[in-house]
Amino acid sequence: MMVDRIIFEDSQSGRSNSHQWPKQKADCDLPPSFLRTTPPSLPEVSELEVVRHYTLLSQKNYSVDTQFYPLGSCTMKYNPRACNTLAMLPGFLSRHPLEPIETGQGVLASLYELQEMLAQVSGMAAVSLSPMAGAQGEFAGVAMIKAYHQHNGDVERVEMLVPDAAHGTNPATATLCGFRVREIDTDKNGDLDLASLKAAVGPQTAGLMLTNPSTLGVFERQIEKVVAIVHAAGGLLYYDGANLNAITGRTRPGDMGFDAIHINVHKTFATPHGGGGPGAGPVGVSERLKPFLPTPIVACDRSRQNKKYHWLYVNDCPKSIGQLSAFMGNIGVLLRAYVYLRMLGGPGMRRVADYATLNANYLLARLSAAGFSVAFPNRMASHEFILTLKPEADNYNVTALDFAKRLLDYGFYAPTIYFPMLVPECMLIEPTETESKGELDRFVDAMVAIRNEAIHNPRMVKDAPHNIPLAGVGVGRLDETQAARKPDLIWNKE
Amino acid sequence: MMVDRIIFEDSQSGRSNSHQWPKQKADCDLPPSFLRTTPPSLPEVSELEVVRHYTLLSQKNYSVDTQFYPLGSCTMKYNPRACNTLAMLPGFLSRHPLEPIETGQGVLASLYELQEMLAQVSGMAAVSLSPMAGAQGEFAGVAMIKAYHQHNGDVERVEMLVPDAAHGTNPATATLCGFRVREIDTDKNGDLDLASLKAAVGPQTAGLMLTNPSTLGVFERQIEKVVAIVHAAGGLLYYDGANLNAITGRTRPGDMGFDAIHINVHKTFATPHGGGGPGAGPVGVSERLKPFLPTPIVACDRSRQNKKYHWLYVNDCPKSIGQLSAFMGNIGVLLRAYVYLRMLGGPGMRRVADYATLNANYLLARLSAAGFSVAFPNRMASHEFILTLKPEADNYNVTALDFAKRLLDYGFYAPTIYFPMLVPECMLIEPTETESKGELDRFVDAMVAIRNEAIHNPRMVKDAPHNIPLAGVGVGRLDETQAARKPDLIWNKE
Amino acid sequence: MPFIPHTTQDVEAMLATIGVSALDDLFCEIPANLRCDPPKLLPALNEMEITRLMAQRSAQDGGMLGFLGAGAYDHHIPAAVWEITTRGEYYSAYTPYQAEASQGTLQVIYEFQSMIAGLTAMEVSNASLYDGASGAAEAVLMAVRCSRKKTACIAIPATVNPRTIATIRTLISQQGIELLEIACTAQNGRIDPATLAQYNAKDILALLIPQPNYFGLLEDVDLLTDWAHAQGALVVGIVNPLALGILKPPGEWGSQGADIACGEGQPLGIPLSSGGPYFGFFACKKQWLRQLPGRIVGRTQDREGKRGFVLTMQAREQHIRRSKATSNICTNQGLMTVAATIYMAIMGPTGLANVAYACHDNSRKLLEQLTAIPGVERLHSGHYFHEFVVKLDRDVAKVLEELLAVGIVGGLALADNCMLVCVTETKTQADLDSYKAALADIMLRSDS
Amino acid sequence: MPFIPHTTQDVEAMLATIGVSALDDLFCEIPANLRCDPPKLLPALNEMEITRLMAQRSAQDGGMLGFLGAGAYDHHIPAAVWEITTRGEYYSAYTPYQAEASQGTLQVIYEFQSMIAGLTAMEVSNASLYDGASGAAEAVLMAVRCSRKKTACIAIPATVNPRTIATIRTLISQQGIELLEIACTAQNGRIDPATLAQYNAKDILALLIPQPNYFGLLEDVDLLTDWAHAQGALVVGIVNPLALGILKPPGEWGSQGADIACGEGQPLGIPLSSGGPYFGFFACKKQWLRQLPGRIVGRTQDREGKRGFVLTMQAREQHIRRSKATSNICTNQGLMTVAATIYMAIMGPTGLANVAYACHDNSRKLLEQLTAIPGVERLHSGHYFHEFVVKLDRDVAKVLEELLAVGIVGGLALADNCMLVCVTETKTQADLDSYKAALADIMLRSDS
Ligand SMILES: Cc1ncc(COP(=O)(O)O)c(C=O)c1O
Ligand SMILES: Cc1ncc(COP(=O)(O)O)c(C=O)c1O
Repeated sequence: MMVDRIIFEDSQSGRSNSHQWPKQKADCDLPPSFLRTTPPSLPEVSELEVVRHYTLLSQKNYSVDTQFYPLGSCTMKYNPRACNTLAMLPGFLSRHPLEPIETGQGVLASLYELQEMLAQVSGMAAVSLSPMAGAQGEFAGVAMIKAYHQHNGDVERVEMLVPDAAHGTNPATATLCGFRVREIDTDKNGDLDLASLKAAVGPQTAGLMLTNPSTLGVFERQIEKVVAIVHAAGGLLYYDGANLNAITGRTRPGDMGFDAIHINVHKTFATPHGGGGPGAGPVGVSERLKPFLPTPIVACDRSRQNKKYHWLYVNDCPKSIGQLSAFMGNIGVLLRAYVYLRMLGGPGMRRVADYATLNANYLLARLSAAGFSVAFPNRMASHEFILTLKPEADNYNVTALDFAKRLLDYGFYAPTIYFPMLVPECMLIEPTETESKGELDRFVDAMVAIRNEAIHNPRMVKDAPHNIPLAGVGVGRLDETQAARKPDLIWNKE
Repeated sequence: MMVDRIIFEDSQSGRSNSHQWPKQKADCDLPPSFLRTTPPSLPEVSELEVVRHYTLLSQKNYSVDTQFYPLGSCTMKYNPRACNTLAMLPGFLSRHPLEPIETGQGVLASLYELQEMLAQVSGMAAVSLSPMAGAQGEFAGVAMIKAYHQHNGDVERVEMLVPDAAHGTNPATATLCGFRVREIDTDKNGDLDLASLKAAVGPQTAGLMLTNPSTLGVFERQIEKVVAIVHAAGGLLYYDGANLNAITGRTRPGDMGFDAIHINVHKTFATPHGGGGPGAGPVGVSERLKPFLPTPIVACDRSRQNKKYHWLYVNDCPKSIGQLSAFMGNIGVLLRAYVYLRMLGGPGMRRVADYATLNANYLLARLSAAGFSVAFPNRMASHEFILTLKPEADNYNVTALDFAKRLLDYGFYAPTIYFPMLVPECMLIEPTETESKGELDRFVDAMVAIRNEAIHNPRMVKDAPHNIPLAGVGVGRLDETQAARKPDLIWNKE
Repeated sequence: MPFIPHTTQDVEAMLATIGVSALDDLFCEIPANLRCDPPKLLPALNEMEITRLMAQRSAQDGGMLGFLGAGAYDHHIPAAVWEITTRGEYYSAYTPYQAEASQGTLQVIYEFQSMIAGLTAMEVSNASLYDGASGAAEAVLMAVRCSRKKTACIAIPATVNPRTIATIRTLISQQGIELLEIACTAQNGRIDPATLAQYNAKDILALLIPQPNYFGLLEDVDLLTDWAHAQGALVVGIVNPLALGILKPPGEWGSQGADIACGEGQPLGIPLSSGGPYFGFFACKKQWLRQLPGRIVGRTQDREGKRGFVLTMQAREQHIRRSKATSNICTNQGLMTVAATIYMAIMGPTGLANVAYACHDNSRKLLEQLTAIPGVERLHSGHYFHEFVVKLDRDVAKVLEELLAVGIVGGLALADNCMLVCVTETKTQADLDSYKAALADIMLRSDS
Repeated sequence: MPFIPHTTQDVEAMLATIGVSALDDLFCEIPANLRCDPPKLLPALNEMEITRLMAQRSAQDGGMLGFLGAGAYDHHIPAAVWEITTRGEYYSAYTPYQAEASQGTLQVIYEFQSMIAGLTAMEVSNASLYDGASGAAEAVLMAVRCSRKKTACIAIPATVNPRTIATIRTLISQQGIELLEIACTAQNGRIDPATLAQYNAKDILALLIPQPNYFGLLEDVDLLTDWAHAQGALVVGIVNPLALGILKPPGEWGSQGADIACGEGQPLGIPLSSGGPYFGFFACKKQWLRQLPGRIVGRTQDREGKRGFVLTMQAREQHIRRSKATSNICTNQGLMTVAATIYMAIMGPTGLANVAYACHDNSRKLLEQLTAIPGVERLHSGHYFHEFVVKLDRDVAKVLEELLAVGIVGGLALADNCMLVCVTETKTQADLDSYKAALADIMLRSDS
């Protein structure tokens, strides 16, 4: 009876929100050759229709603000509302990026302090905030490693080592930086296979990209050996900071011996994911990579009475790998991270790791006790852990995907599935520190209930979702194959 | 499987959002006799739990921002988002009501201009913004009428005339002001019964409360005669401005001869209803009632170079009926109305009435053509109109209430039902000017579909709602009788 | 067109369906001589223009270091409160008449009622009244309805906020209810129990008790409550809800507790906003339930037994009972109660107590600092919450003006060169120091 | 605890379930010598304190009358845009991997893609890249993937924003792609078609065409496009999306249209924010679909045939294709595209055109006013959109400093005492007059 419309379907020629338009009737002196002959295909809808449409659409999302969202590797924690409110204060929003520093001392002070605090938390010598997400942070880090080798005339180092369990951005970044990717195996306990590593390193090794705890949800216990092996071979170590939420205030990548690190502030530092972005991916480096940091960087002139903050650009950092965006990255996101970090302080940073780890291990213990198979049963979980639903798949023909879809019916977003691909029918579960024991218990109940369904009423699970408790017209399981085979990517009047 | 919890059910002793608390550990010197011995029963929940709970709850409302809301008499039009954003600017929010006028020239200027503009739109000599809703505006108006008579020594005027179709606040207000209420009949075309009026007026008549167009959705055609009769009897005329949306820029209560009027800014001037309030109910008066206006009122000192705005308090207006609240009413709401009015201007005011009336008459014509019975078929609708579903009730045993509940399933809020009580099985429908023809057409389709259901599958209608497209656990028709018989008004641990 | 979605074609099609030829025709029933031109208002601005204008006006306003209280209080409001409260689904909904499509608002109000009941230790609460002052007037009218007494004599202490008294006067004066002032000396600042006996003869119907009172002082609520009840009078507590984080709640005053508790809800997460919108909260003993003014939400169930919420006890209200309703109120302050509910949920019992303690603590510190200045002394003795009165040895209005010149709103001028000063948890030690320094400077510079 | 819901009892019960006795035990696998103390950071602030700090810092910043452009533009943003965009359901959701519970974000992106396609007259679009500059770098990399040429020579006019060029350099330099600068004289400010022939020999793989270019001037896009296609090169249009309200869209340039269109999305409803977050939009001809970087949303259906949306063509992306992906991008600028979609929906085709006209109109007015001042003259001739370059007869840095002192950010200093000035629809005639008056005053006072 009801249809959720596409905004273009509400469009009607000649409708106008003229109160949003400039008043002037401008005559245009531009020759027709520069001008478009037909107006762009945009919808013509009233402001109310816009508000209603996009408000209703928002209600068709699960989100941290509305549901438990245990998406492994993504650290879907609470995004404090104050961070949003304060980052959107008018003085911050209205300033043009090229304005003189005199009109930006407020924002610059905040960014400078953020740089310093992130260096502290990660144990690195210096930080640049400019990368706009984790993957761009990776790019910056790997490009710095390349620049370092080149600077040393070490041009034969053309290979980047990446564990097989690594996040896809790691190998993709290595390629983007012109490296050949070489995969390193994982052993059966989830640690890096040292034999495989030793076999791989050599004079061609530029470095190793690693996240620790790894994407398998366990801490790399031999990290010191790993670092020693790569360093001995002349390679550098890159730390993928996506999993920092597991260790803040407990251990530091810098102390482990990493040379470069990116930090996903949209994970550990509670900035929102926004349905896909924006995030920010500050990079931290050890002393030897400092000259190569991407610009701009905030500096503080302490010589004066009052501190004065200013930018360092490429001219100030001649060895820099350069700038990564037109201006200075995702400042509004960084401001949110700054507010968050200021509210937590040092002890708060440790609490993050402590309670994230507590929640993960508790959930693991309960699910394991409930009979689910744990990928690395002999390991302490980090901030996340992996179940394998292979027994369920084998016995009841109900897959991790089916479980995931059915969880949606129960009002939970699904954990990450089929990543890392190493573990069959895997579910990577990350509760984060901001969820309560009560919520975790309800999740366990749902998992148990679904397994019971899988046994007694498998269609219920295989055909899920049935009735996601969201507003509007609910959809059942969507056909992704058709979407890819016959791409319908933009609206066309039918 | 899912339950929507009450916030207290998530509470757990010892949980804290300490980042929201002052840091100081205060020792308290107050003697125990002044202090509470047990902490107040408030929930102990995390900030995320609060955000999630109240975000989810919000999704369980229909609202103008999400649904067509044709609630008669309530003028559920689009509340422009700019009004909210601008009324919540920090300078406005942070100012204490008792601060000197020097720190409030911005807000005072806006309120002064609003007073002037509302006087213009209504055709009254002066306006006070202080009443906090329509009913309090009524109180102010009726109290002024009483004060006027008393001032004239006319103390025998103890009766207030109110049409039988009037909104409940009218007779309730008359009582609150110490008047006896006398009802006046409506004739079969929806006009006031002049015979009944003539029979009722006399030396005991303090005045008549009227809304025009009336709550029956039609314009009182004999308004001039009505005014003349009451005035001739020595009574004054009060205009209930709840229906002003029908006539702005087309005709003015002041020109009709009314002595006092309230204006529901939360109707005609697009301020939000907030799920029940706050609104604001400015009162306008003719010259003779001016001295009695409630305080405070904004005045402008034009003698200086720059205009300077200040408050007039009771001391400045010795005949005033006094103040209606501790400070100055719902200023934040009035600021929203100001922004709205400034965006419309005079021509925009007329457009409001024009398109509100167009929408109502169009919807009336379509529903009538579709076979629904119109209460006053020979009349032009104002901004609203009445259907009677008596034929449907008689023929299919499906009531206006059933239709209303079933409309919810179709994604529409229901029109006002059973008011005015004059018309059996009535539905008072007010589309407002901000809805599109497409939305009205869809509403007609739904009404027709429901009547078909009433014919072929009456249970579907009588048992509605079945599946309101809202988030979370949907409820079916709620038992209001039980609620009133065994009141459960506050949460108790079970 | 601003906020109107109609295209020219729409208008033509719609007029044709109606069977008229022009918009003008829709107004044919309005007598010709009453028709008017569009009003001449200030010129219409587009959103860009009004945004700029309001930004300028807002920048003009506020921004002071403020020590004003007197019924409205500056508290920290968590960002989450208004980010959620202004969501369209709360903001743009109506009074929840269609319960099934309004469970959001209804459940929030149910929770609000529960929290207010918890805070005041009363049995039932309504869904809000306009503000604290008009709510107190409703309490008076309700007391009259509840009492079996024939008189209509309401005792109101001189320590009640004068703005509340003025509002009560306006709202009840139409009905011949008498307000009997319970005097107190300026020196004392609180009701002196010793003076109560003189009112025994007055056949008082209800006694209003402010806690804290207008001067910030704590009344002896137990004694006053018991005295009133001994007279057969009802007790109406007018309380600061934030102070109830630590103060004895009205439901526990004396041996039986107050009958009605009401007050200004603004301290619970509502911005100062030059005076509104705020909200009045209102609670009472269950026995008076049917005399409550305003809306009430109750819990019930649907046919399948699922829990749900509805407006209830509507037979008290104007839309049903009309001229016999308990009040004429219709629109209340709904959205403010959403904010207050979120505020209370975030703060919790301990948070609220901490805020109250901090307010009290800060005001003690400031009082000590200010009275260390020659020419400044405290007027009263006795315990206070977060407001106090100091007396200056010179023109208080002039001193306040000079403070304003350095960005400080020092307090509210009272008679006899006194001023009422309030300190909340928002003030830091540095703020207190600035105030002290500025005042000391002024007192030093100017003649007494 | 801040943002942690655990009570002491919870912790005990949970540790017991896990089978350890203390939180410390959870970190037993970390080698002892690597464990650290909590970092020493600035002291923790509560929300009240950080709110005050950030309010102060915000009050310090911005607030100028600004005439800066150069890649970021000050436009009116309807209030509805950010009130809706920051709703928790958009704000706090992840990339919509579970499509059925993410239809909100997915449908918005589908509509976004449709609008970008409409604006650029291209056939497909993605779900955003980080910003305009990094998006241009992705366009270069994509062109290399699309082209059958063996060379990797990309022609980039000197009229492209130098910040874009620098970013492209950073991002592509790792792969040995050569950037060939198409020169232009300072005088000219646009690519001179007459000079193109000299590049015929270079076997160019792609030509980047900025419209408007860095100096605000309009390039002869038809001729450039046709020339590039004649060389067998691909054409990448780098366009201002707001200007496309009136300017010829890349899809219609020359006889075949550009192959890829990209640009900075900020003008579409994104606040200036000192530089970010913004977003890069990206569109291309359908034939290159499989080489697109970034996420793409497609329409599909569920088993009952109900319409729905999913992430699609994921075989291009890093999480599937890993080292062979079209890009390493994962997190993009999703929320910014929500804002841009709402912005475009509110403005509509006519609104966007009106904004573009007003920008152009205002810049013409200001240029006229400024060049009436002795010592100020326009550097270029030729048509421009909403930016232009003026040359001063004295030190431009000093002049800009003096303008700043009166609250005006006059423009961006370029070489040779030139400055790049931008005017958008946000400036009133009074603003233009203030600028003119201030500049005239400075030029009069100071020596050339
Ligand atoms: C382990 C890991 N590494 C890298 C990334 C990439 O970060 P981003 O999405 O911010 O580019 C992610 C994000 O999903 C991740 O989980
Ligand atoms: C006709 C009429 N009169 C008066 C009122 C009372 O106005 P308020 O709710 O603002 O007190 C209303 C509101 O519902 C109404 O519709």
